[in-house]
Amino acid sequence: MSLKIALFGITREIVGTSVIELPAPAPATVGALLDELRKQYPALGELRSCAVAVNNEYASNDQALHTVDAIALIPPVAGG
Amino acid sequence: MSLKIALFGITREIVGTSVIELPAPAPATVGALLDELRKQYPALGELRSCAVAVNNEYASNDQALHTVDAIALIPPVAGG
Amino acid sequence: MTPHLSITDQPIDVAAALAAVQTETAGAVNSFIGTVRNQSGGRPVRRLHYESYDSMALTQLGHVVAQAYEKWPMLQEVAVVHRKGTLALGDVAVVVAVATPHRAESFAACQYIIDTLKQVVTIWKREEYEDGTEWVAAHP
Amino acid sequence: MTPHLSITDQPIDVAAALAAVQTETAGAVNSFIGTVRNQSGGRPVRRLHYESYDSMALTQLGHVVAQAYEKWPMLQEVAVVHRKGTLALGDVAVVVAVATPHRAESFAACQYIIDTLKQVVTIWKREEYEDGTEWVAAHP
Repeated sequence: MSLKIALFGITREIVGTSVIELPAPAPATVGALLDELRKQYPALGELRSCAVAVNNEYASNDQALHTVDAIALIPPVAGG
Repeated sequence: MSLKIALFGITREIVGTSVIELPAPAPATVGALLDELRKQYPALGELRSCAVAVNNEYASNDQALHTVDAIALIPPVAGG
Repeated sequence: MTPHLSITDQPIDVAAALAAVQTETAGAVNSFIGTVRNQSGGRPVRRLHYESYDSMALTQLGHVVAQAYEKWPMLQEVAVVHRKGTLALGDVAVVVAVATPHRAESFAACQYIIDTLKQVVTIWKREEYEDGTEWVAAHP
Repeated sequence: MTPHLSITDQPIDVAAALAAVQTETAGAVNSFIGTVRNQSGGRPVRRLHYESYDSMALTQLGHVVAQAYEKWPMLQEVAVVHRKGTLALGDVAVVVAVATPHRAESFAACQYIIDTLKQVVTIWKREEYEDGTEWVAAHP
Protein backbone atom coordinates (compact mmCIF):
# COMPACT_ATOMS: atom_id res chain seq x y z
CA MET A 1 0.00 0.00 0.00
CA SER A 2 1.29 3.45 -0.86
CA LEU A 3 0.18 6.91 0.21
CA LYS A 4 0.19 10.18 -1.70
CA ILE A 5 0.87 13.25 0.38
CA ALA A 6 0.15 16.78 -0.80
CA LEU A 7 2.63 19.44 0.26
CA PHE A 8 2.12 23.18 0.66
CA GLY A 9 4.14 26.24 1.52
CA ILE A 10 7.36 25.54 3.33
CA THR A 11 6.84 21.75 3.36
CA ARG A 12 6.63 21.83 -0.43
CA GLU A 13 9.90 23.74 -0.52
CA ILE A 14 11.57 21.39 1.96
CA VAL A 15 10.55 18.26 0.06
CA GLY A 16 11.01 19.89 -3.33
CA THR A 17 7.75 18.76 -4.88
CA SER A 18 4.04 19.32 -4.35
CA VAL A 19 3.10 15.64 -4.01
CA ILE A 20 5.13 12.70 -2.76
CA GLU A 21 4.21 9.05 -2.87
CA LEU A 22 5.50 6.77 -0.10
CA PRO A 23 5.02 3.16 0.93
CA ALA A 24 2.60 3.22 3.87
CA PRO A 25 4.46 3.04 7.18
CA ALA A 26 3.70 0.25 9.63
CA PRO A 27 1.40 0.87 11.35
CA ALA A 28 -0.28 3.03 8.68
CA THR A 29 -1.07 5.90 11.02
CA VAL A 30 -0.63 9.65 10.97
CA GLY A 31 2.00 9.46 13.71
CA ALA A 32 4.06 6.85 11.91
CA LEU A 33 3.85 8.83 8.66
CA LEU A 34 5.11 11.98 10.41
CA ASP A 35 7.99 10.00 11.95
CA GLU A 36 8.94 8.61 8.56
CA LEU A 37 8.78 12.01 6.84
CA ARG A 38 10.82 13.69 9.58
CA LYS A 39 13.46 10.97 9.17
CA GLN A 40 13.65 11.51 5.41
CA TYR A 41 13.37 15.32 5.62
CA PRO A 42 14.90 16.49 8.91
CA ALA A 43 14.02 20.15 8.12
CA LEU A 44 10.37 19.24 8.76
CA GLY A 45 11.32 18.78 12.42
CA GLU A 46 12.43 22.39 12.62
CA LEU A 47 8.98 23.77 11.86
CA ARG A 48 6.93 25.30 14.65
CA SER A 49 4.34 22.61 13.93
CA CYS A 50 3.46 20.16 11.22
CA ALA A 51 0.01 18.62 11.20
CA VAL A 52 -1.44 16.00 8.89
CA ALA A 53 -4.78 16.46 7.19
CA VAL A 54 -6.91 13.56 6.02
CA ASN A 55 -9.79 14.33 3.69
CA ASN A 56 -9.70 18.04 4.50
CA GLU A 57 -9.76 17.54 8.27
CA TYR A 58 -6.99 17.80 10.83
CA ALA A 59 -6.04 14.26 11.92
CA SER A 60 -4.76 12.93 15.24
CA ASN A 61 -1.59 10.87 15.46
CA ASP A 62 -3.40 7.58 15.92
CA GLN A 63 -5.68 8.01 12.91
CA ALA A 64 -5.34 5.22 10.34
CA LEU A 65 -4.39 6.07 6.77
CA HIS A 66 -5.69 4.46 3.58
CA THR A 67 -4.61 4.65 -0.04
CA VAL A 68 -7.80 6.45 -1.01
CA ASP A 69 -7.37 9.19 1.61
CA ALA A 70 -6.50 12.73 0.56
CA ILE A 71 -3.49 13.24 2.81
CA ALA A 72 -1.61 16.51 3.22
CA LEU A 73 1.11 17.97 5.40
CA ILE A 74 -0.02 21.19 7.08
CA PRO A 75 2.80 23.47 8.22
CA PRO A 76 1.86 26.48 10.41
CA VAL A 77 -0.93 28.36 8.67
CA ALA A 78 -0.81 32.12 8.20
CA GLY A 79 -3.97 33.27 6.49
CA GLY A 80 -5.67 36.60 7.10
CA MET B 1 -30.99 89.85 28.52
CA SER B 2 -32.66 87.23 26.38
CA LEU B 3 -31.57 83.77 25.31
CA LYS B 4 -32.22 81.91 22.08
CA ILE B 5 -32.62 78.17 22.45
CA ALA B 6 -32.44 75.77 19.52
CA LEU B 7 -34.77 72.78 19.64
CA PHE B 8 -34.44 69.39 17.99
CA GLY B 9 -36.40 66.19 17.64
CA ILE B 10 -39.06 65.69 20.25
CA THR B 11 -38.30 68.97 22.05
CA ARG B 12 -38.95 70.83 18.80
CA GLU B 13 -42.28 69.02 18.53
CA ILE B 14 -43.19 69.70 22.17
CA VAL B 15 -42.43 73.41 21.92
CA GLY B 16 -43.76 73.69 18.38
CA THR B 17 -40.87 75.65 16.88
CA SER B 18 -37.18 75.11 16.19
CA VAL B 19 -35.95 78.18 18.10
CA ILE B 20 -37.45 79.97 21.08
CA GLU B 21 -36.31 83.22 22.61
CA LEU B 22 -36.80 83.71 26.35
CA PRO B 23 -35.85 86.34 28.89
CA ALA B 24 -32.83 84.98 30.76
CA PRO B 25 -33.87 83.34 34.04
CA ALA B 26 -32.39 84.57 37.33
CA PRO B 27 -29.78 83.33 37.91
CA ALA B 28 -28.91 82.90 34.22
CA THR B 29 -27.78 79.30 34.53
CA VAL B 30 -28.47 76.06 32.72
CA GLY B 31 -30.36 74.68 35.72
CA ALA B 32 -32.63 77.74 36.00
CA LEU B 33 -33.29 77.66 32.25
CA LEU B 34 -34.31 74.00 32.43
CA ASP B 35 -36.63 74.73 35.37
CA GLU B 36 -38.26 77.58 33.47
CA LEU B 37 -38.71 75.52 30.30
CA ARG B 38 -40.18 72.57 32.20
CA LYS B 39 -42.64 74.96 33.83
CA GLN B 40 -43.73 76.36 30.45
CA TYR B 41 -43.68 72.98 28.68
CA PRO B 42 -44.47 70.22 31.18
CA ALA B 43 -44.04 67.53 28.49
CA LEU B 44 -40.29 68.20 28.63
CA GLY B 45 -40.33 66.71 32.13
CA GLU B 46 -41.63 63.43 30.74
CA LEU B 47 -38.55 62.83 28.63
CA ARG B 48 -35.99 60.24 29.69
CA SER B 49 -33.49 63.08 29.85
CA CYS B 50 -33.10 66.62 28.61
CA ALA B 51 -29.65 68.15 28.56
CA VAL B 52 -28.59 71.65 27.61
CA ALA B 53 -25.79 72.33 25.19
CA VAL B 54 -23.79 75.55 25.19
CA ASN B 55 -21.59 76.23 22.18
CA ASN B 56 -21.74 72.60 21.01
CA GLU B 57 -20.77 71.15 24.39
CA TYR B 58 -22.89 69.48 27.05
CA ALA B 59 -23.31 71.94 29.93
CA SER B 60 -23.69 71.34 33.67
CA ASN B 61 -26.60 72.81 35.63
CA ASP B 62 -24.49 75.53 37.24
CA GLN B 63 -23.01 76.81 33.98
CA ALA B 64 -23.74 80.49 33.32
CA LEU B 65 -25.55 81.48 30.11
CA HIS B 66 -24.91 84.55 27.96
CA THR B 67 -26.82 86.12 25.10
CA VAL B 68 -24.06 85.27 22.67
CA ASP B 69 -24.05 81.56 23.58
CA ALA B 70 -25.38 78.99 21.15
CA ILE B 71 -27.83 77.22 23.46
CA ALA B 72 -29.77 74.08 22.59
CA LEU B 73 -32.01 71.57 24.32
CA ILE B 74 -30.75 68.02 23.84
CA PRO B 75 -33.37 65.29 24.30
CA PRO B 76 -32.16 61.65 24.39
CA VAL B 77 -29.98 61.08 21.34
CA ALA B 78 -30.44 58.06 19.10
CA GLY B 79 -27.84 58.12 16.36
CA GLY B 80 -26.26 55.06 14.82
CA MET C 1 -4.39 60.91 10.49
CA THR C 2 -7.04 63.65 10.40
CA PRO C 3 -10.27 61.75 10.84
CA HIS C 4 -12.89 61.90 8.10
CA LEU C 5 -16.09 62.89 9.90
CA SER C 6 -19.27 63.90 8.17
CA ILE C 7 -23.03 64.09 8.40
CA THR C 8 -24.81 63.95 5.11
CA ASP C 9 -28.32 63.92 3.69
CA GLN C 10 -27.08 61.90 0.70
CA PRO C 11 -26.74 58.09 0.50
CA ILE C 12 -23.52 57.00 2.22
CA ASP C 13 -20.73 55.79 -0.04
CA VAL C 14 -19.47 52.89 2.08
CA ALA C 15 -16.64 52.03 -0.32
CA ALA C 16 -15.35 55.60 -0.13
CA ALA C 17 -15.37 55.53 3.68
CA LEU C 18 -13.42 52.27 3.66
CA ALA C 19 -10.98 53.55 1.06
CA ALA C 20 -10.41 56.68 3.15
CA VAL C 21 -8.88 54.66 5.98
CA GLN C 22 -6.83 52.13 4.04
CA THR C 23 -3.09 52.70 4.07
CA GLU C 24 0.01 50.60 3.51
CA THR C 25 1.01 51.04 7.14
CA ALA C 26 -2.20 49.78 8.72
CA GLY C 27 -3.05 46.21 7.79
CA ALA C 28 -6.28 45.95 9.78
CA VAL C 29 -9.48 47.77 8.89
CA ASN C 30 -12.59 47.23 10.96
CA SER C 31 -15.86 48.79 9.96
CA PHE C 32 -19.32 48.94 11.38
CA ILE C 33 -22.28 49.66 9.14
CA GLY C 34 -25.66 50.39 10.65
CA THR C 35 -28.60 49.86 8.33
CA VAL C 36 -32.33 50.45 8.70
CA ARG C 37 -34.06 47.35 10.08
CA ASN C 38 -37.58 46.39 9.13
CA GLN C 39 -38.63 46.13 12.77
CA SER C 40 -37.90 47.69 16.12
CA GLY C 41 -38.82 45.95 19.34
CA GLY C 42 -41.06 43.62 17.37
CA ARG C 43 -42.93 46.49 15.68
CA PRO C 44 -42.72 46.68 11.87
CA VAL C 45 -40.86 49.79 10.74
CA ARG C 46 -41.68 51.44 7.41
CA ARG C 47 -38.93 54.01 7.34
CA LEU C 48 -36.80 56.26 9.52
CA HIS C 49 -36.07 59.92 9.84
CA TYR C 50 -32.82 61.17 11.37
CA GLU C 51 -32.53 64.74 12.56
CA SER C 52 -29.11 66.16 13.40
CA TYR C 53 -27.74 69.16 15.25
CA ASP C 54 -24.82 69.15 12.86
CA SER C 55 -22.34 71.53 14.48
CA MET C 56 -22.64 69.85 17.88
CA ALA C 57 -22.76 66.37 16.37
CA LEU C 58 -19.46 66.99 14.60
CA THR C 59 -17.94 68.54 17.72
CA GLN C 60 -18.96 65.57 19.86
CA LEU C 61 -17.88 63.11 17.18
CA GLY C 62 -14.48 64.81 17.18
CA HIS C 63 -14.27 64.28 20.95
CA VAL C 64 -15.20 60.60 20.58
CA VAL C 65 -12.53 60.03 17.96
CA ALA C 66 -9.93 61.97 19.99
CA GLN C 67 -10.72 59.70 22.96
CA ALA C 68 -10.22 56.67 20.72
CA TYR C 69 -6.81 57.97 19.60
CA GLU C 70 -5.88 58.37 23.28
CA LYS C 71 -7.05 54.89 24.21
CA TRP C 72 -5.42 53.18 21.20
CA PRO C 73 -2.26 55.12 20.29
CA MET C 74 -1.67 52.73 17.36
CA LEU C 75 -4.96 53.88 15.79
CA GLN C 76 -4.12 55.36 12.42
CA GLU C 77 -7.12 56.35 10.31
CA VAL C 78 -10.75 56.91 11.22
CA ALA C 79 -13.79 57.68 9.11
CA VAL C 80 -17.30 58.22 10.42
CA VAL C 81 -20.20 59.12 8.17
CA HIS C 82 -23.74 59.51 9.51
CA ARG C 83 -26.78 59.94 7.32
CA LYS C 84 -29.63 62.30 8.14
CA GLY C 85 -33.05 62.86 6.62
CA THR C 86 -35.47 60.15 5.55
CA LEU C 87 -34.14 56.61 5.12
CA ALA C 88 -35.80 53.55 3.62
CA LEU C 89 -35.47 49.98 4.90
CA GLY C 90 -31.98 48.67 4.24
CA ASP C 91 -30.43 52.10 3.77
CA VAL C 92 -27.08 52.71 5.43
CA ALA C 93 -27.49 55.04 8.42
CA VAL C 94 -23.93 55.11 9.71
CA VAL C 95 -20.47 53.85 8.82
CA VAL C 96 -17.52 53.78 11.18
CA ALA C 97 -14.20 52.59 9.74
CA VAL C 98 -10.86 52.46 11.51
CA ALA C 99 -7.41 51.30 10.47
CA THR C 100 -4.73 50.00 12.81
CA PRO C 101 -1.53 48.03 12.27
CA HIS C 102 -2.92 45.12 14.31
CA ARG C 103 -6.25 43.39 14.33
CA ALA C 104 -7.56 43.38 17.89
CA GLU C 105 -7.24 47.15 18.24
CA SER C 106 -9.24 47.73 15.05
CA PHE C 107 -12.22 45.91 16.57
CA ALA C 108 -11.89 47.61 19.95
CA ALA C 109 -11.52 51.12 18.56
CA CYS C 110 -14.37 50.75 16.07
CA GLN C 111 -16.69 49.40 18.74
CA TYR C 112 -15.73 52.18 21.14
CA ILE C 113 -16.50 54.82 18.52
CA ILE C 114 -19.92 53.48 17.53
CA ASP C 115 -20.93 52.78 21.16
CA THR C 116 -19.89 56.25 22.33
CA LEU C 117 -21.32 57.96 19.25
CA LYS C 118 -24.71 56.55 20.20
CA GLN C 119 -24.43 58.07 23.66
CA VAL C 120 -23.29 61.60 22.89
CA VAL C 121 -23.69 62.55 19.24
CA THR C 122 -26.67 64.86 18.73
CA ILE C 123 -28.67 62.89 16.20
CA TRP C 124 -32.26 61.86 16.77
CA LYS C 125 -34.19 59.03 15.19
CA ARG C 126 -37.90 58.99 14.48
CA GLU C 127 -39.28 55.60 13.49
CA GLU C 128 -42.34 55.41 11.28
CA TYR C 129 -44.68 52.46 11.80
CA GLU C 130 -47.89 51.45 10.09
CA ASP C 131 -49.85 53.27 12.78
CA GLY C 132 -47.74 56.21 13.90
CA THR C 133 -44.27 57.50 14.63
CA GLU C 134 -41.98 57.64 17.65
CA TRP C 135 -38.78 59.45 18.63
CA VAL C 136 -36.55 56.57 19.65
CA ALA C 137 -35.38 56.53 23.29
CA ALA C 138 -37.13 59.80 24.08
CA HIS C 139 -39.31 58.45 26.88
CA PRO C 140 -38.46 56.20 29.84
CA MET D 1 -28.31 32.30 5.64
CA THR D 2 -25.92 30.15 3.59
CA PRO D 3 -22.55 31.78 4.16
CA HIS D 4 -20.66 33.21 1.20
CA LEU D 5 -17.20 31.65 1.47
CA SER D 6 -14.57 31.86 -1.22
CA ILE D 7 -10.87 31.83 -2.00
CA THR D 8 -9.90 33.72 -5.09
CA ASP D 9 -6.83 34.68 -7.06
CA GLN D 10 -8.60 37.84 -8.25
CA PRO D 11 -8.76 41.21 -6.42
CA ILE D 12 -11.41 41.07 -3.71
CA ASP D 13 -14.57 43.08 -4.31
CA VAL D 14 -15.12 44.44 -0.81
CA ALA D 15 -18.35 46.20 -1.69
CA ALA D 16 -19.80 42.94 -3.05
CA ALA D 17 -18.89 41.09 0.16
CA LEU D 18 -20.58 43.78 2.25
CA ALA D 19 -23.62 43.83 -0.01
CA ALA D 20 -23.88 40.04 0.30
CA VAL D 21 -24.59 40.26 4.03
CA GLN D 22 -26.87 43.29 4.18
CA THR D 23 -30.53 42.55 4.76
CA GLU D 24 -33.51 44.44 6.07
CA THR D 25 -33.68 42.17 9.12
CA ALA D 26 -30.10 42.66 10.32
CA GLY D 27 -29.28 46.27 11.16
CA ALA D 28 -25.66 45.69 12.18
CA VAL D 29 -22.89 44.77 9.78
CA ASN D 30 -19.35 44.40 11.04
CA SER D 31 -16.51 43.77 8.67
CA PHE D 32 -12.83 43.13 8.97
CA ILE D 33 -10.54 43.85 6.05
CA GLY D 34 -6.94 42.68 6.15
CA THR D 35 -4.59 44.49 3.79
CA VAL D 36 -0.94 44.02 2.94
CA ARG D 37 1.26 46.11 5.25
CA ASN D 38 4.53 47.64 4.12
CA GLN D 39 6.41 46.11 7.03
CA SER D 40 6.39 43.02 9.20
CA GLY D 41 8.14 42.98 12.56
CA GLY D 42 10.01 46.11 11.56
CA ARG D 43 11.24 44.62 8.28
CA PRO D 44 10.14 46.34 5.06
CA VAL D 45 7.86 44.11 2.98
CA ARG D 46 7.79 44.42 -0.80
CA ARG D 47 4.95 42.07 -1.52
CA LEU D 48 3.25 38.90 -0.34
CA HIS D 49 2.37 35.54 -1.74
CA TYR D 50 -0.51 33.49 -0.36
CA GLU D 51 -0.73 29.79 -1.08
CA SER D 52 -3.93 27.92 -0.31
CA TYR D 53 -5.02 24.30 0.05
CA ASP D 54 -8.40 25.32 -1.26
CA SER D 55 -10.58 22.29 -0.54
CA MET D 56 -9.40 22.06 3.07
CA ALA D 57 -9.42 25.83 3.55
CA LEU D 58 -13.08 25.97 2.52
CA THR D 59 -13.92 22.96 4.69
CA GLN D 60 -12.26 24.52 7.72
CA LEU D 61 -13.78 27.92 7.00
CA GLY D 62 -17.17 26.23 6.92
CA HIS D 63 -16.47 24.78 10.37
CA VAL D 64 -15.43 28.19 11.70
CA VAL D 65 -18.59 29.82 10.43
CA ALA D 66 -20.75 26.98 11.75
CA GLN D 67 -19.17 27.49 15.17
CA ALA D 68 -19.98 31.19 14.95
CA TYR D 69 -23.63 30.42 14.16
CA GLU D 70 -23.70 28.16 17.23
CA LYS D 71 -22.14 30.77 19.49
CA TRP D 72 -24.31 33.65 18.23
CA PRO D 73 -27.71 32.24 17.23
CA MET D 74 -28.80 35.73 16.14
CA LEU D 75 -26.05 35.75 13.50
CA GLN D 76 -27.74 36.11 10.14
CA GLU D 77 -25.40 36.51 7.19
CA VAL D 78 -21.69 35.80 6.81
CA ALA D 79 -19.28 36.40 3.96
CA VAL D 80 -15.60 35.49 3.96
CA VAL D 81 -13.36 36.04 0.96
CA HIS D 82 -9.65 35.26 1.06
CA ARG D 83 -7.23 36.17 -1.69
CA LYS D 84 -4.42 33.92 -2.85
CA GLY D 85 -1.48 34.42 -5.20
CA THR D 86 0.78 37.45 -5.30
CA LEU D 87 -0.38 40.64 -3.57
CA ALA D 88 1.06 44.14 -3.66
CA LEU D 89 1.25 46.54 -0.72
CA GLY D 90 -2.19 47.79 0.20
CA ASP D 91 -4.02 44.96 -1.54
CA VAL D 92 -6.93 43.40 0.32
CA ALA D 93 -5.98 39.91 1.53
CA VAL D 94 -9.14 38.97 3.39
CA VAL D 95 -12.62 40.27 4.09
CA VAL D 96 -14.94 38.96 6.78
CA ALA D 97 -18.41 40.49 6.95
CA VAL D 98 -21.24 39.50 9.27
CA ALA D 99 -24.75 40.81 9.80
CA THR D 100 -26.73 40.57 13.01
CA PRO D 101 -29.83 42.34 14.31
CA HIS D 102 -27.81 43.91 17.14
CA ARG D 103 -24.47 45.60 17.26
CA ALA D 104 -22.37 43.90 19.93
CA GLU D 105 -22.84 40.47 18.39
CA SER D 106 -21.68 41.68 14.98
CA PHE D 107 -18.32 42.69 16.46
CA ALA D 108 -17.96 39.50 18.50
CA ALA D 109 -18.87 37.14 15.66
CA CYS D 110 -16.66 38.91 13.11
CA GLN D 111 -13.70 38.87 15.48
CA TYR D 112 -14.25 35.20 16.27
CA ILE D 113 -14.29 34.30 12.60
CA ILE D 114 -11.11 36.17 11.65
CA ASP D 115 -9.26 35.02 14.79
CA THR D 116 -10.19 31.38 14.26
CA LEU D 117 -9.63 31.54 10.50
CA LYS D 118 -6.04 32.50 11.20
CA GLN D 119 -5.60 29.44 13.40
CA VAL D 120 -7.10 26.71 11.25
CA VAL D 121 -7.61 27.74 7.63
CA THR D 122 -4.98 26.20 5.36
CA ILE D 123 -3.51 29.29 3.78
CA TRP D 124 0.17 30.13 3.94
CA LYS D 125 1.86 33.49 3.58
CA ARG D 126 5.30 34.12 2.16
CA GLU D 127 6.61 37.63 2.70
CA GLU D 128 9.08 39.09 0.26
CA TYR D 129 11.66 41.52 1.64
CA GLU D 130 14.44 43.46 -0.05
CA ASP D 131 16.85 40.67 0.82
CA GLY D 132 14.89 37.44 0.79
CA THR D 133 11.60 35.74 1.54
CA GLU D 134 10.08 33.95 4.51
CA TRP D 135 7.09 31.70 5.17
CA VAL D 136 5.34 33.52 7.99
CA ALA D 137 5.06 31.67 11.32
CA ALA D 138 6.75 28.56 9.93
CA HIS D 139 9.59 28.47 12.43
CA PRO D 140 9.60 28.86 16.23
